[in-house]
Amino acid sequence: MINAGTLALAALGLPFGSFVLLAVIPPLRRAGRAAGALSIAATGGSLLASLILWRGLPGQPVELQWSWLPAESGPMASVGVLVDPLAAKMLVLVALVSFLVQLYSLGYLEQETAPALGRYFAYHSLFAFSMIGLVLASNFLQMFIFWELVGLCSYLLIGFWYDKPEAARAAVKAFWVTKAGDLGFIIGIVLLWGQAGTFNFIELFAMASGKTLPAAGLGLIMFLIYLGAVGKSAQFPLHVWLPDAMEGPTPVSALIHAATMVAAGVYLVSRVYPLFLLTPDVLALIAWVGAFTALLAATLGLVQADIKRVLAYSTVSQLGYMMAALGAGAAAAGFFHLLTHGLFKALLFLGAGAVIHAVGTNDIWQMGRLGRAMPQTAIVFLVGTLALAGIWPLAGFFSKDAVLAGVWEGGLTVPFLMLAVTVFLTAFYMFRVVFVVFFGSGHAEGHPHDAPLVMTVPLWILAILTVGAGIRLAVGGDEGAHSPGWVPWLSSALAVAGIAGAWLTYQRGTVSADALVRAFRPLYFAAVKKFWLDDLYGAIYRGVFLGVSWGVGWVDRYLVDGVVNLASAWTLRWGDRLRQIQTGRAQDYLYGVALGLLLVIVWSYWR
Amino acid sequence: MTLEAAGFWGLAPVLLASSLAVVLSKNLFHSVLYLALALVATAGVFLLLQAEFLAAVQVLLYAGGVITIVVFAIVVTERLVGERLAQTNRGVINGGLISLAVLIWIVVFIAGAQLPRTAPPPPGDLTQAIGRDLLTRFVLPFELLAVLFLAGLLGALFFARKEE
Amino acid sequence: MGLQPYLILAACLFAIGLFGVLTRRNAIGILLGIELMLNAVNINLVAFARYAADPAGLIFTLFTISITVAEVALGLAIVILIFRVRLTVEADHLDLLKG
Amino acid sequence: MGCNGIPLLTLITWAPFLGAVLIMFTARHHPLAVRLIAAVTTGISLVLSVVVYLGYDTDAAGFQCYEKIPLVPALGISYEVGADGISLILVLLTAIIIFSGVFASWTIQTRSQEFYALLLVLVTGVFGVFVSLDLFVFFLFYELAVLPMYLLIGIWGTSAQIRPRGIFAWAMRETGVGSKEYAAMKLTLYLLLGSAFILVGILALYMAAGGSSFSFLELEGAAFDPVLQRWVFLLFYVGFGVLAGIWPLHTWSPDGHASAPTAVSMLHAGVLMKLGAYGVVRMGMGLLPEGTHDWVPLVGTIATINIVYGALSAMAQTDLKYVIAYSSVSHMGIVMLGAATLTEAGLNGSVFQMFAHGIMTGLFFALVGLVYEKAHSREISKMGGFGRMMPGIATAFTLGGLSSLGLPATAGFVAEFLTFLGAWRSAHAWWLFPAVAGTFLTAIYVLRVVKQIFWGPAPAHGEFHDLPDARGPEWVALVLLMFVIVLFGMVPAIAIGPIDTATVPLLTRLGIRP
Repeated sequence: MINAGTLALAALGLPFGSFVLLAVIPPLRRAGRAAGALSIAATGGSLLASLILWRGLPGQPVELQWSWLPAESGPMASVGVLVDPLAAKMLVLVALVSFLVQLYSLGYLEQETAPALGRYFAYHSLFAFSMIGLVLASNFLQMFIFWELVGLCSYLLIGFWYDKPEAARAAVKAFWVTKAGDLGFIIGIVLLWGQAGTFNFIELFAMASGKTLPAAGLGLIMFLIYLGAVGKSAQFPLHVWLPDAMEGPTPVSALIHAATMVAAGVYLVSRVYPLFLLTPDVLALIAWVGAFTALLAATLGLVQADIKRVLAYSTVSQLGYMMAALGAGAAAAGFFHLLTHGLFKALLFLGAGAVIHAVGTNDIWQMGRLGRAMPQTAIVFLVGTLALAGIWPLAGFFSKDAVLAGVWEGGLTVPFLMLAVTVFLTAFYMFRVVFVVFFGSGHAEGHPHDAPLVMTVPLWILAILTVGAGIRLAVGGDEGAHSPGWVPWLSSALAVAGIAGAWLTYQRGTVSADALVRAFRPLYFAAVKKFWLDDLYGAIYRGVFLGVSWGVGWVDRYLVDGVVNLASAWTLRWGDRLRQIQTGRAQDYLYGVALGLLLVIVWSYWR
Repeated sequence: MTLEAAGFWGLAPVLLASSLAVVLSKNLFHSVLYLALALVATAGVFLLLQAEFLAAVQVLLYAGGVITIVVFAIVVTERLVGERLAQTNRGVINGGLISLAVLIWIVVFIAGAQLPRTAPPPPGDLTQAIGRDLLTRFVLPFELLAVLFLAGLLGALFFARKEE
Repeated sequence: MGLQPYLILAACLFAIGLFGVLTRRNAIGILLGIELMLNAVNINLVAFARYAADPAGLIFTLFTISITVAEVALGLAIVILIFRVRLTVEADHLDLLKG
Repeated sequence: MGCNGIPLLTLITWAPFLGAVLIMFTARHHPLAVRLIAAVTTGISLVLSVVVYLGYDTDAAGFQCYEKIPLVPALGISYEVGADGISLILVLLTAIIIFSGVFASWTIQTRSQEFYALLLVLVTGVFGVFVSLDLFVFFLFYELAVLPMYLLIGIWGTSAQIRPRGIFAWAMRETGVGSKEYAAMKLTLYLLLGSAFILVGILALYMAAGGSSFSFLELEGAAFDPVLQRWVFLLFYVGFGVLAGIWPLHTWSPDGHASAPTAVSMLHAGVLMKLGAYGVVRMGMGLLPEGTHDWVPLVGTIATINIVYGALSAMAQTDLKYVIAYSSVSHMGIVMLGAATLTEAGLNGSVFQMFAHGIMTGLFFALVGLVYEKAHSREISKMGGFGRMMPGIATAFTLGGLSSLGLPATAGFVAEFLTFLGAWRSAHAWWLFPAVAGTFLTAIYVLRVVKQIFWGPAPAHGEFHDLPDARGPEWVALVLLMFVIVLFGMVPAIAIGPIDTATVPLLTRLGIRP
């Protein structure tokens, strides 16, 4: 039996090795598919290591530490790995989805040139390393390091097609918005260090349970740390970057912007949950913001025509669920939803990718009747959609149920209602997509057909896992969330109602979509305008940042430096004038001598 | 009135008048002649002060040497320019005021100073004393003077040489 | 008879010389003014020597006279040289040092 | 000791000078020989710096590789050198930057012989400043490092277009703002003004200590009057601060760095500005504990202004070199802030930032030089889509930018994070917030520039097509600098270990228990 720490290090080290090789050996990188093979092999190794680790998890958390920032009195900060059940489960999810997505990418990006493909897989290796490092982080500082690195990968991969202005803009926007949240995160870490003197999770948890952690200001600190999660996990009001991030290649959206990186915020809150438990006010805020985000994003998802954007808003919405559960005190439920969502959302994105790959557009109105042309894709997509809608016995049903139950039991009635409405909306907008794309009356250009094997295999694996996990839960009972008996019935009813609504509207045409739009005109208009949040941020960016910087630049160039230039110009000018008294005539100088003599005499008298 | 006083009051007006003529005369040549007169008058003052040797030197070097050189210079320049050198003043009021101010301040200074009213008896033969001191106490400046003259000589040669 | 009249006489001579230097247009005229000023100095030196009964003043005068002669000779040489080059001895036109 | 009696520090310092002499006397009309001599002599310095760095005994700490040769015993002047943790890392920085600078300016055409000779003389001055333990010799080296700059910028520089506007427009026209002569003159005047302050400070300490020795080690032992300390610290702060680019005395830096040729910008922003910060830490804080306590509130507050103001100014620039130059102003704020916190973390962060910023700004200026050389433009808004044509340069630029905005796993993050920790633990906790805000502003302007220049489609007009990527010798510079950024970002302990042995005694002398 290999030791757990070694396995964790192997899971971490393999993608890193792959990245280093790809980074420093340009010929290997430029080989394209060979680079992909290396990266996939490394990630596969990680997956294997994490599976072994997960199955044979020791009872106690395993922690390995190395000094990273030395100081006079022992290391100020360390790096290391911390393996416990939470980390192990997340690790498996990350490694699994990374592996499948990389495999899928080989098919999806076959049109790319070899150097571009090599670059793509180098980024992917870096991402796998960073995300695994984030999951295994044993302290806040390390968490932050990998937190930023996954942000970097996200930036690089959104901007993978950097020629496209939209992609470039989206990449930068994603970086800025998440960075804004990270400001809170890093300030929170620094403040926490100021209070507790350590970054280490285990030490902090011990202090929290031993009540030795100074309570003063802890609320603020935890709020600041939560801000990091708001940015990364696309919570209101920093969710605006995620839909734009869909400019990246679809596998990237599946991996980073659905299954793993965006869930990092949820993981962060789960990871340091003992600390959040000390600050109930912050938890309540998390729940409210989460529920509101879920509802808001669901309404936005209703009006999108881009299949990836629908999925993106649905991701935001589901992240809201997870956060709401965490905030309501049901940490296990939130994390459970994270895991199941990671599976079926990756499935949905990869399915959408297969569709896009086949028809060459993102617009659902240019698709239709694809169910017949691409039966495999239609089936797996439907599985994912049902899971997302929360239909028994798929995985999503159980986790969503646990979240709703947790929020209800947390006594948060209003957030519960918001989430319940969201269940209906989720089913509605997802099936809107399903009906329009796979069964609708429109029809796509060309002759779409199912994707090649390298793409369908990952789809089937994810679909089987989604179904399998659900069935196992249905048979073996779920992980302890004992909800009031009526919650599953309510959520199922709402989901079915949503599906029925979508069927009536988009399949049968019984209810006119235009009539719905008219009925909810103000809401529709606001949703189309994304509730003016992007405009607001745009205005802040242009007005505040660019405006102030323009002002400061002006002040610097024309005032601060202006004073210097003024002094210099005056010196020149007065020097020029003073020059004039040098007439060059000896007699004038003699006048000076005589006057000087007189002055000396005068001075000698009055001294 | 002693002989000295009589000599002084006789020489002083001559000296001042001729000096004024030097600086005011329109004719440069006349100026030079007035300067010669002033220098001779100065030699007279030296005599009153019982410095016979210096009076002699004054007459020989100045009135003889300097005046000759200046006259030469004038003649040479006039030949070059081909006309008489006119000699005018400018800024008379400014110059006058400054000069007057300097004069007044010096006079006020002198008036306020404690000065001997009578001269001590002359200490023997002054000319002999000059000769002795020149080659004992002041031998170094004396030699330096020779160096200075040499430098002056070289300078004059440099100026006088033909343009290449 | 005291020292004062001699000094005042010298002061007057000095002022007159200064006036000449300040106001003359012709470089030779300026030189003449300088001669007058030096002469005034000589009178002072001799007078002090007489009243202090020290021959040092006389020797200084001797030096002054010698140096003056050399100076006049060189000064005039320069004047003539300038004249050759610029065809003028008007002091107003000699302003190469103008800033 | 790491030196085993071999005068390594002297060799490091004077090897470039020897190179300059060789270049002037043997390499006339042999451009390749000029470059090879420069590369070899700076390479010697680099190798020896690494040797000294690795050989430094962190247990013994203190000044090592000590050498002392009396020069003017009557006045107590001697050639006295030694290196502790702070000087070591800066010597290493200087060696790395000049070595890459030699390669980055490989293609220079005009009077390359004189250019390289001056560059090497200047570097001798920089090395000398970092290793001198005699204040008089320190000052001589300091001047040696400052003065060649005037010629290097005035002769080999480039002028920028700056429109005279605003209420002082006539003054800008009168002084010729934007021309390289203006930049060279401004830089020199500012720095000489600063060194006048420093000279007065040094002489004041020398006299107050009895006028018998200029040795740093002996002055360190002297107890100066608190009032004297207060004034001399101010002299040192202003004098060295000019070179460190403290607000509002920073305006020489954008103009100077923008006008200077590539290697000079690299060296100046990368190393010479650190000279100022080093002076404040070594001379000001090292010799004047009470003066330090009197003035740190001001030092730190001005540093926060530097950070935010520099970043905002950088955002407003349209000329690429000015962006980088203002980013230096902003980052030097982190250096000064870290020092002003008077905490172990902050001071370590400050010294680390000197190193980290030196490397990344060196990389930046090398890249800007390459871009300018190929595209003949520095106007950001005109460029676009260069990533397709010069992927290597784009990668390096992005890495430099990421380090600049404090991305973890680059050297910039370690420095900034340590400074944040120090700021929060200092007597003025609020310093943390402008410092963190500065990193966000940096993210905005850096990524904006990266996006504009390297991303997006190429401009429609065909001015920039088929621009080549970096070549041969240029890669040496880029790869070396990138490697150092990542290495020190991932394993900061290799730098923090030695630095800590110097900062902790410094803090102890200041009466602070780390």
